[in-house]
Order: sequence, then C-alpha cells, then structure tokens
Amino acid sequence: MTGAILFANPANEGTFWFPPQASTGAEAVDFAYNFIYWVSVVSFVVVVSLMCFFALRYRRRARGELPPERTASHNTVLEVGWSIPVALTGGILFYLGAVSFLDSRSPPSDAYEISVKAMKWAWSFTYPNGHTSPNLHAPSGRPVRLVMSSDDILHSLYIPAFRLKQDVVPGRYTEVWFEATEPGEYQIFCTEYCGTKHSEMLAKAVIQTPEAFTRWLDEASNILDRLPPDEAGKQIFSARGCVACHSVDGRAGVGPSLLGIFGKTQKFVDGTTTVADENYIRSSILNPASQVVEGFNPVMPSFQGSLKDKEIDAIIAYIKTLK
Amino acid sequence: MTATTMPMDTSEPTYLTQARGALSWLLTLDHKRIGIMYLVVTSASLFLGGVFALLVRTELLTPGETIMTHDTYNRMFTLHGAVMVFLFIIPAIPAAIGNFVLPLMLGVKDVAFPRLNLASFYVWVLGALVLVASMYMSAIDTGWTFYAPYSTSKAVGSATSVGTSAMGAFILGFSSIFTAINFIATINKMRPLGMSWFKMPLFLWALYATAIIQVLATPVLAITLLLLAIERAFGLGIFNPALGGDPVLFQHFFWFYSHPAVYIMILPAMGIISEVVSVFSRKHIFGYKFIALSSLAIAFLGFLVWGHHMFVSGQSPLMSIIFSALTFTVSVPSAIKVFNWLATMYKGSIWLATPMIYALAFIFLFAIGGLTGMFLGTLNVDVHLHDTYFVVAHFHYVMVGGTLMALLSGLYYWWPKFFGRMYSEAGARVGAVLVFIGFNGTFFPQFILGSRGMPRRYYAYLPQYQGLHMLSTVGAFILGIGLATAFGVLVYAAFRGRRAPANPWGANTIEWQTASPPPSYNFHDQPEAGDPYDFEGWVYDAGTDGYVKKPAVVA
Amino acid sequence: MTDTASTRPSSGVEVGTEGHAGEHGGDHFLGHHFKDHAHQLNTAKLGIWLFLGQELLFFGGLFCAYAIYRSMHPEIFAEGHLFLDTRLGAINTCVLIFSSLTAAWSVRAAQLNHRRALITAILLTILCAFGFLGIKYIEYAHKIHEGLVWGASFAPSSEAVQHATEAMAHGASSTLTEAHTLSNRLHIFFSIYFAMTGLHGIHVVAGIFAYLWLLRRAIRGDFTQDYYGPVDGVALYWHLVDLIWIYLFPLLYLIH
Amino acid sequence: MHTEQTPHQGAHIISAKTLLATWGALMVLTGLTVAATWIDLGSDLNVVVAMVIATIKAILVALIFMHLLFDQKFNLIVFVVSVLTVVLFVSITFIDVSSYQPSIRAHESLEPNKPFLKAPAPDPASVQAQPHP
Repeated sequence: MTGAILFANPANEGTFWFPPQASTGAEAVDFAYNFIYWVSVVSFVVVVSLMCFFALRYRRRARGELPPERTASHNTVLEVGWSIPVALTGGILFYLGAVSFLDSRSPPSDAYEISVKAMKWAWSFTYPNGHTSPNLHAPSGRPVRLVMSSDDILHSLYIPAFRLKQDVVPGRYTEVWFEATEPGEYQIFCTEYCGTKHSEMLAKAVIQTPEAFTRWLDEASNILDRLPPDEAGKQIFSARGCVACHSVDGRAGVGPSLLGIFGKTQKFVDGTTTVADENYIRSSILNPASQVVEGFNPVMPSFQGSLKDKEIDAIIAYIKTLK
Repeated sequence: MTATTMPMDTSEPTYLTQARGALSWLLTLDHKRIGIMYLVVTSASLFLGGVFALLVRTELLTPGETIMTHDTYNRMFTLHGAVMVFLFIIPAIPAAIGNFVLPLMLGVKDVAFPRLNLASFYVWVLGALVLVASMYMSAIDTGWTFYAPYSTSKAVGSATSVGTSAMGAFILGFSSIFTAINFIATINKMRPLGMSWFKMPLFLWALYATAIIQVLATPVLAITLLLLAIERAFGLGIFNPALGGDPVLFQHFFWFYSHPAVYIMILPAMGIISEVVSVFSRKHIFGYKFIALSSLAIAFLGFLVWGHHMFVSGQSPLMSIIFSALTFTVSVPSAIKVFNWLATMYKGSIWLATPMIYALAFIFLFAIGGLTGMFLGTLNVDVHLHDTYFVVAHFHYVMVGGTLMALLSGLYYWWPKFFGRMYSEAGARVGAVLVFIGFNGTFFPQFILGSRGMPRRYYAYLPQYQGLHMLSTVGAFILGIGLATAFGVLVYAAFRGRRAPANPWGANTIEWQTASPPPSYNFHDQPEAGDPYDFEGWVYDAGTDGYVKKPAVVA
Repeated sequence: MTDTASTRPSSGVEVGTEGHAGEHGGDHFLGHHFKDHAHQLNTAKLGIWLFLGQELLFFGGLFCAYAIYRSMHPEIFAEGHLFLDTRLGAINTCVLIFSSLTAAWSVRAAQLNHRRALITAILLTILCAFGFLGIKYIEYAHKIHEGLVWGASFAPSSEAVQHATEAMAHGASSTLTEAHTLSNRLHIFFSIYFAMTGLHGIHVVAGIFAYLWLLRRAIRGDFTQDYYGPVDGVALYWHLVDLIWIYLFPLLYLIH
Repeated sequence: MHTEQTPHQGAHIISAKTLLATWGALMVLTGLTVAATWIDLGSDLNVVVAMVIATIKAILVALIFMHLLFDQKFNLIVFVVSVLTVVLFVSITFIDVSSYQPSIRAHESLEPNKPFLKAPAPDPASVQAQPHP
C-alpha cells in the first residue's frame, strides 16, 4: 500500500521508470535504456551473488585460519577473457547511443521552426509568423525544430516525455528537434541551474493536431486586434513571462509588484525618484537597468526589439488597471 | 628481525606520546601526526557537509517551501557540494589515510618533503577557511560547479564573492598538488631495497596514480578559478558572452580537472579495497599486475573523457561522440578490479570483520554506481538523464557508496595502527548496517526520480515526485545516524578501546611490522619488503589476539 | 637506510622527527630520512620537476584560451599586437635569457664550490629579474594610460588608435587594410595579454623572492658541492619562467 | 632508481663553454624570430615559423640549462608527460570550440548587434574603436 503511494508514477504517466513516450525519438532512448538496464541487472546479480556466496561459503571458522588450499594468484587468460565482454558491451552501448543521438541532432529539412528564448526565469517561444507564447505549442506528427538562445545565462530545455534536452547558451544558437506523436500537454523543465527561481522555470509543451495548432496560432496571433488593450496586455504580460518576477497582488518577488504602481512615486537605488507614468513603464521595459527600484537587483532583461510598440501600449493599459 | 619481532614495549613513547602540547602537533613534521590532523579536519568537513545535506533533504520533504526559501536552498546545496567535494572527498583518503600509511608501507621514516607536507596542511586550512567563510557570509548560490556566466554575473548571491570562494578552492588545489608531489617523490625515490614497482602494495599504486592526476589536472582548475575570479573582479571577458567570451569554454576548463577529480576520489578507495579484500580473505590478491596497471589506466583514461559531462551543453556532436566512445573504455579497468576482488575471495578464508563488511558494501554500491555510469555514457540516454536526479544518484553511488565506504573500511582497518586501540566490532557492525540501509534508502529512489524526469538543483518540484523524495529524505536521516554511529565507535575506540596488537589482521604489508601505534621514527630496524600479499609467514597469537611472524626454521 | 638505524638512540630521547636533521654525523642539511646527499638531491629535483609539471598545466589553460581566440578571431591579434612595443618585448627576452644563463651559472658555481661566483651569479639573476619587471612596468603603465586594458575596462585613447591605424597603413600587417576599423572584440586580446604576462610577472616576482633567499644562504655559506639542492631547484624554476616567456614573446608581440 | 651516484662522482657539471654557447644560440634564435616577422610568409606560416623557433629555444633551455640531457631520465619523463597533457587539453578543447563556431557566428549576424562594451570616451577619433555597424 505504502509502496504504491511512494512509487506510483501518477496521472497515467508512463511506466515505473519513465514518463510517457510522446515523441518519435523516445522509443530509441527507451530501448537503449532498457537494454542497459537488463545488462546491468544481470551483471549486478552475478557480481553480488558471487560475492555473497564466497563470503558465506569460504567464511573463516577459526581466527588465524589460512585458506585450505593455495589457488592461483593470477591467470592472464581469464583476466583478459573477462575484459572482452565488458569492452564489447561498451561498444554496443556506444553504437546504440550514438546513432540515435546523431539523429536527434540532425533535424529534417522540412521541420517546422520555432525559436526559443530563455531568460531568468521564463521561456518564450516564437513562431514563424512572429507570435510569441510562454508555452510551447506544436503540431503532432510533424518534425519541429527549436532554435534556441538565451538572454542572460545558461538554461536548458528539457521535455521528459520527448526524451529531449539541450542547453540554451547566451551568445549563440543551439538547436534540437522532435516529432511529437500524441496530442497532449507535456511538462517542460529548465535543467541547467540558473539561480533563484530555477525550479519554477517551467512551461508546457502543448501538442495539438496540425489543424488545431494552425487554428490556435491564428487566433493567438491577433489578440491585439481581437481584444481591448488591457485584456491583450494581460495576456502578453503572462505570455512573455513577466509574471515570473512581477506579481500583481502586492507581494514583492524578484522584481517589484505592479499592483497600484501606476501614478505612484518610484524610488531608485541611486537615490533618484520619479512618478510611474507611461514613459517610465516603457523605459523600464526597454531599458530596465537604467532605473533599478530600491531594494531590487538589476536582473531584468531588456525587451528592446522583442516587444512591439503596440504590445507595450497594451501592457501599459493593463498595468493601469492594476489598482 | 627474526628473533625479536615487535616487542609490545608499552613504555616506549609512540608518535602520540613523543611530545605533548598543542604546538607539538601544530608544528609537527611527522607524517603520522599530519595525517591525523587531516583526518580531524576532513571529518569535520564531512560533518559540516552532512548537515547541509540533511537541510537540503529536509527542504525536499514537501514540494513547496518546507523549512527555507529559494535562495537559502540554493546556498545550501552549493555549500553541501563544495564542502563535500573540495574539503572532504578529494583530500580524505590521500591526505589523511595516505599521509599516515604511505611511509609506513614503504618502511621509511617520513615522506620525502616533511616541511612541504606540513605546508600543504596549512594551505588546506587556509583554503578551507576562505572557501567556507566566503561562501557562507556572502551566500554563494552557483552550485559547486561555478558555471559561467551565472557565476560571473553580478546578480549572483548578495555580494561579489564568487571570486573569493573561487580563490578558496584555488588555494585548496595547491594543498592537493603539494601532497601529490610528496607522494610521487616518496614512492619513486624511497622504496626500500627489495620493493620493486611490482612488489608495492596496491594502495600505493592507487595513491601513485591519484597523485599523477592531482599534479596534472589540479593546476587547470587553479587557472580556471583564477580566471573566474579575475573575470568577476575586473570583467576579463574570456568566459562571458556579454563581452564576446565563450561560456562553454569554461565547462571544458572546469571538467578537464573535475572529471579526473572523480578518479582522485575513487582510485585511493579502490586501493584500500584491494588491501582489505586480500587481507580479510587471507589470500594473495588475484591478478596483482592487472589491478596495479588498471589504476594507471584509469588515471590515463580519466584525462580523455571529460566531455561526457557536456553532451547537451552545446558541445559539438562530433566531440560528444568521441567522448562517449572513450568513456566506455574506462569500464574495462574498473571491471577488472571488481572481478579480481571477487577472484581473490574465491576459496579464501573470509573474515567478516568491519573493514571487510565495508569492502563488500563498497563492491555492492560501486557495482551500482559503475553500471549506472553506462546509462550516462550512452549518448541518447544521457540526453534524457543529464542534470536529473539520476545523475545525482549515480555520482553519490560512486562517491559516497564508493569513496566513503572505502574510507570507513580503511579507517577501521588502520585504526589499530593509528591509535593502538581496537574498536568495538558489534558497535561498528551496527553502524555499517545503518549506513548501508540509509545510503540505499537515500539514493536508490533518486534513480527512479531522475528517470521519470525530476531535474536536479530544484527547490520546488511537481507533487508527483513527492513519495520518492520523502523516502529519500528518510534514508538520509538513517544514513546520518549510521555515520554518526560509525564515527562514534571509532572515536570511542581511540580513547577507550582495548589495546591493539601490532598486527591484528595478519597482513603482510610493512606498516604492520611496527608497533601499534608506531614510534615517531616508525621502525626499530629497517623492515624487509617481501610479497605484500603473502600471508603464510604470520601465525595467530591468542595471547595478544594478533598475528606474529612465524618463527624462522632454526637450522 | 640500514646505516642510520644503528646510530639512532633507541631511548627516544631525541626529539624524533620534530628535530629534522642532525642524524648524519652533524650534517645539518641532510634530512634524517635520506641515505645521503645524492639521494636527497635527486629526490628534491624530482619534486621540483613535478612542481614544474603542474606549472606547465597551470599556464596551459591560458595557452588554450590563446589558441582558441587567436584561431577564431585572428583579426584581434593582428590588430592588438600593433599596440604593443616589439622593441621592449625583444629587450625583455634578451634580459630573461641572460638571467637564465646566470641562473645556470649559479648551479655550476655551487657544484664547484665557487662561493664568490655563486653570489655574483645570483646577484646578476636578481638584477635581470628587476630589469625585466622594470621594462614590464613601463609597458603596463603605458597601456593603462592609453586605456588599453582588459575586457570590460577597455577604452583606448584616440592617440593609441591613431598610432595603430598608422601602423596598419604602413602595411605592417597583411591581414589589415587601410579602411579597417578595429574589431569589437579587441578587448579580448588585452584580456589575454594581461592574463598571460601578468601571471608570468607574478612568477618573476616569486622568483625574486626565491633568489633573495638563496642569496642570504649563499652569503652565509650554506651551499657546498655536497649540498646545493636549493640553488638547483630555484634555477630550474627560473628556467621555466624563461621558457614560458620564450613562447609569450612571439605569441603576443610578433604577429604578422 | 637506486643506483644514482653521489654528486662528486656523478652530478653533471656543465662546462662554461657549453653554457655560453647555449646562451649565444638562444640570442641568435631570438634575433631570427624577430627577423622572421619582417618576411611575409602568410599569417599561418609565420606562426609556424615563430613556434618552431620558440620550440628549439625551449628545447635548448630544457636540455642544457635545466640539465635534462644529463639528468635522471625520470625527470625528462615528467616534463614530457606534462607537455603532452597540455597538448591534449588544448587540442581537444580547440577541436570542439572550432566546430561550434558557426552557431556563434549565426547568432552574431542574426541578433541585433549589441556592442560588447560601453561606448569609450566621446572623442571623434575613437569612434573607430566602436564595433562595426
């Protein structure tokens, strides 16, 4: 009973060892894993049972007892002999791993390209039409190529269900690809330690059928036209990961809370003050390091070039509503 | 040598009673006293690192906040890692046990450079103080790996002392290098007549291989940390992409040392196991040359596989494939050692005293640690497992299951020689069983966690992982109690134990030919070096509960 | 070792290993755990060589960084070296090579029991080391004055840029043309320059201290043809410092 | 390993002539390496020439000034092994870093070109030190 509670892998998620298998590449990984697993179990059982057997069978009965007979102190044939299967196993594992690894690093040319930005502590995914979302949306049954870069420090994109992981490095691109097999929602983690809220740098991979995905992208891309500015601003605010640091309920996070901030006087680390108006908010988004609010660190990345003017207007409209 | 074998002359001063007072310890040039001082400080580091570990495990009892905040947690695991790696595992066996035992095993009076030996101890102390003080006071939260550019960005922690911590580790590196230089010079130049390379005890082979790694790899860590400190203080820009530098280059620098460092941790451990398995099976070690040369092979191959820490770092696929292939070559010498230990036990006369129990625990746990290494060496599987709890479990199986078990085995084995006292076998066994259960309880669930996708260095986690985390936390406390018992038994024995005979185990390495504890100058007469694993010259003497040299056949 | 066993007092009256010398018939400089001076010298030399081995790896990290940035961004090296003064670099190379000669000479003098020659050689070596540092100081002061410093602090003055542009125009470098503007990575050249020469300079300073210590002992008359290990050891270290400069000079100053 | 002779019998004393000749050779080679930069051999070949000369100088220093030619062989082994380890470290790292350079160059060309450093002194002449537009 307790075993079931402790060891259960809930939400029908996969087997005892694994999360569900939701990409075309996952099968090869699991195959290699299971292969090594059984090789290990067999080797382990052999070694440990021999060890226990010897320890009991040849137990010393009286202090000072010497072994009853002298056995050989070396046997070159035997010693070379038992190294061979070890080396062979190593060779097989290397081959299994390398083939599937190379495959996972060589995206098909027709892959759908999504660009990924990582920052402390949020993800953003930009689609070919320029739309950006905080969760990864992708069609099933089609290769998807992620071209990734970081705004600040190292992060790592990890989707356990796809058996996929790649560090995101500032100053360069890294890429990885997958082809999801089943529509559904899958967990995304950051697995390269990145400071305070590393463990909350989460996102979802939302896999939809190609039709549903296209529909979603069309609808999501035109929120500025579809919704009133403050509503659109609210969505952009969460979509671009602002919520990771700025609460809207008054609690200070990594950055100041935005509740009731509009029109209030802000005090900065250099001692100066200003009233939070439209211009202040705009400059805080585009050039956050220039005016750092007292009590906080200059950790916010600049959104220069990544947020359009209209989007910033919408965010300002949203912040005005936070009373 | 024949007629007057080791009189138990208790009136003769030992290295412990030769001189008294704190200064006689602090200024000593005696390798044995320096070894004991290292033992004290590394054990204190183990305790400190263990406390941080328990705090980390307690926090992970529940998915959200349990006892501390994000930032505190990040500092705790950084402190745990840095203290355990730099202050405990790397110096524990070579600097503490090695310092004490190496000259005795060679039958010499001291290591080649006694002053350098003492200097390395104080360099260690200085480095430890700088590291712990700076990390604690300015709250470093980079993890022990100090990855750039997080470590070079000014937002880290609350102050700017990543540089100071890096300098602490930098200083510690020199302690390690000095000890290694001493060991190589001593083994090369001071072996007694009759002890050719292939008549050296295997522990010395292991220390020799370790010392080679220490001399050749540690300076690269030193320059890495120096560059990091300068980067941090003056904005050098070599690793920082914001200045046109390359953060992946930092990882190459770092792992060029830190992978071989794994072998600095495990090789001396394997050396101890080779000694213990043979002595407690009372049988010549099987395949001496293969074990000896496999130490050198591991040391050599250790320099060729660092890139397997970087399969998903942005390293080129070409190098990842080369590093993966090279990684599997390490399995051969490692497997040779395990098979040879088993063959040594075959048809032996096995005495399950505490050192042997720890040695068997070592083989059990190292087998798991080694086999799970195959998962991580395999490229595609590593992509899934990298930076998850699977890796955490794997390296704890190797380092704690390996090095710590061997350290305990070695401590129990040589304790009678260190202090001239026997430990309580019953108490020691209770400790060993608790350690074994606690260890597996802590770390086995982490394999499952990792394989299911739980990333490491997470303060908060998804509720689905809670059951296994709880199990792991409970295990950690059992492990803590077990270690406290194991060390408690030893400390009690050092002061109150029964007097130990010169050779309680019937071993034939030279350190057992002098009194327990040895006199300051180690040996009355220049001991003879024979085959270290020929036990037939020793017979059990019920009077002292030890072994004495078989009287020579009188012509 | 057997010969010493018989002379050891068995009562333990002696301070044991605390008193480190004094067991070899009053030979103050022979460690009690060595057979004879040759044994001690050979062991000490191995120790020094191991230390030099780790020094090579220590500098190896910087050579690695150098190799990578030089290969990936040859332009910053071609530009950067124009800001350095090859003449001063060459003079310093000669100074260091000469000091290596005097260091080697000091070993010879000690081996031959020539105390006066030994002292002279040590003095000359120290003098050269100071000379080297003096020239290095001139170079550093000049660079810092012109804002030609490492990484984030890099901000060259207009004169320095002017000077380098003229050098380019003179066709001093085949990879640069007149229309060339300076690379935005140029600061990395100076990061590497200061890291390499700075670390080397620290080694020179350490060498000076080691030689001052030797000087004191040489004047006191510690060294004889039997016991000259420290002279040999410090000389070996000094040669390594020279050896590293032998690479630094062409790598930093002589770029075509 | 145990047959070394005592210094009076065995320690090699290098003759004054050898020392001076070595020094002379080092000075000549230094002149040569400076002279080599006056000739344009193409930037790759120039590096090779400079390194070959430096290595000859290093070998001279190691073998003669540092006594390796006459010393115990093990010291030579220590030195050579250290050099080989440096070569191993530099070359493997070098191979990897050069093979991922394209991903850095792509980033440079696609991302908005951020200057690495803050603008230098507001002097018109120093504008050249600014990054490429």
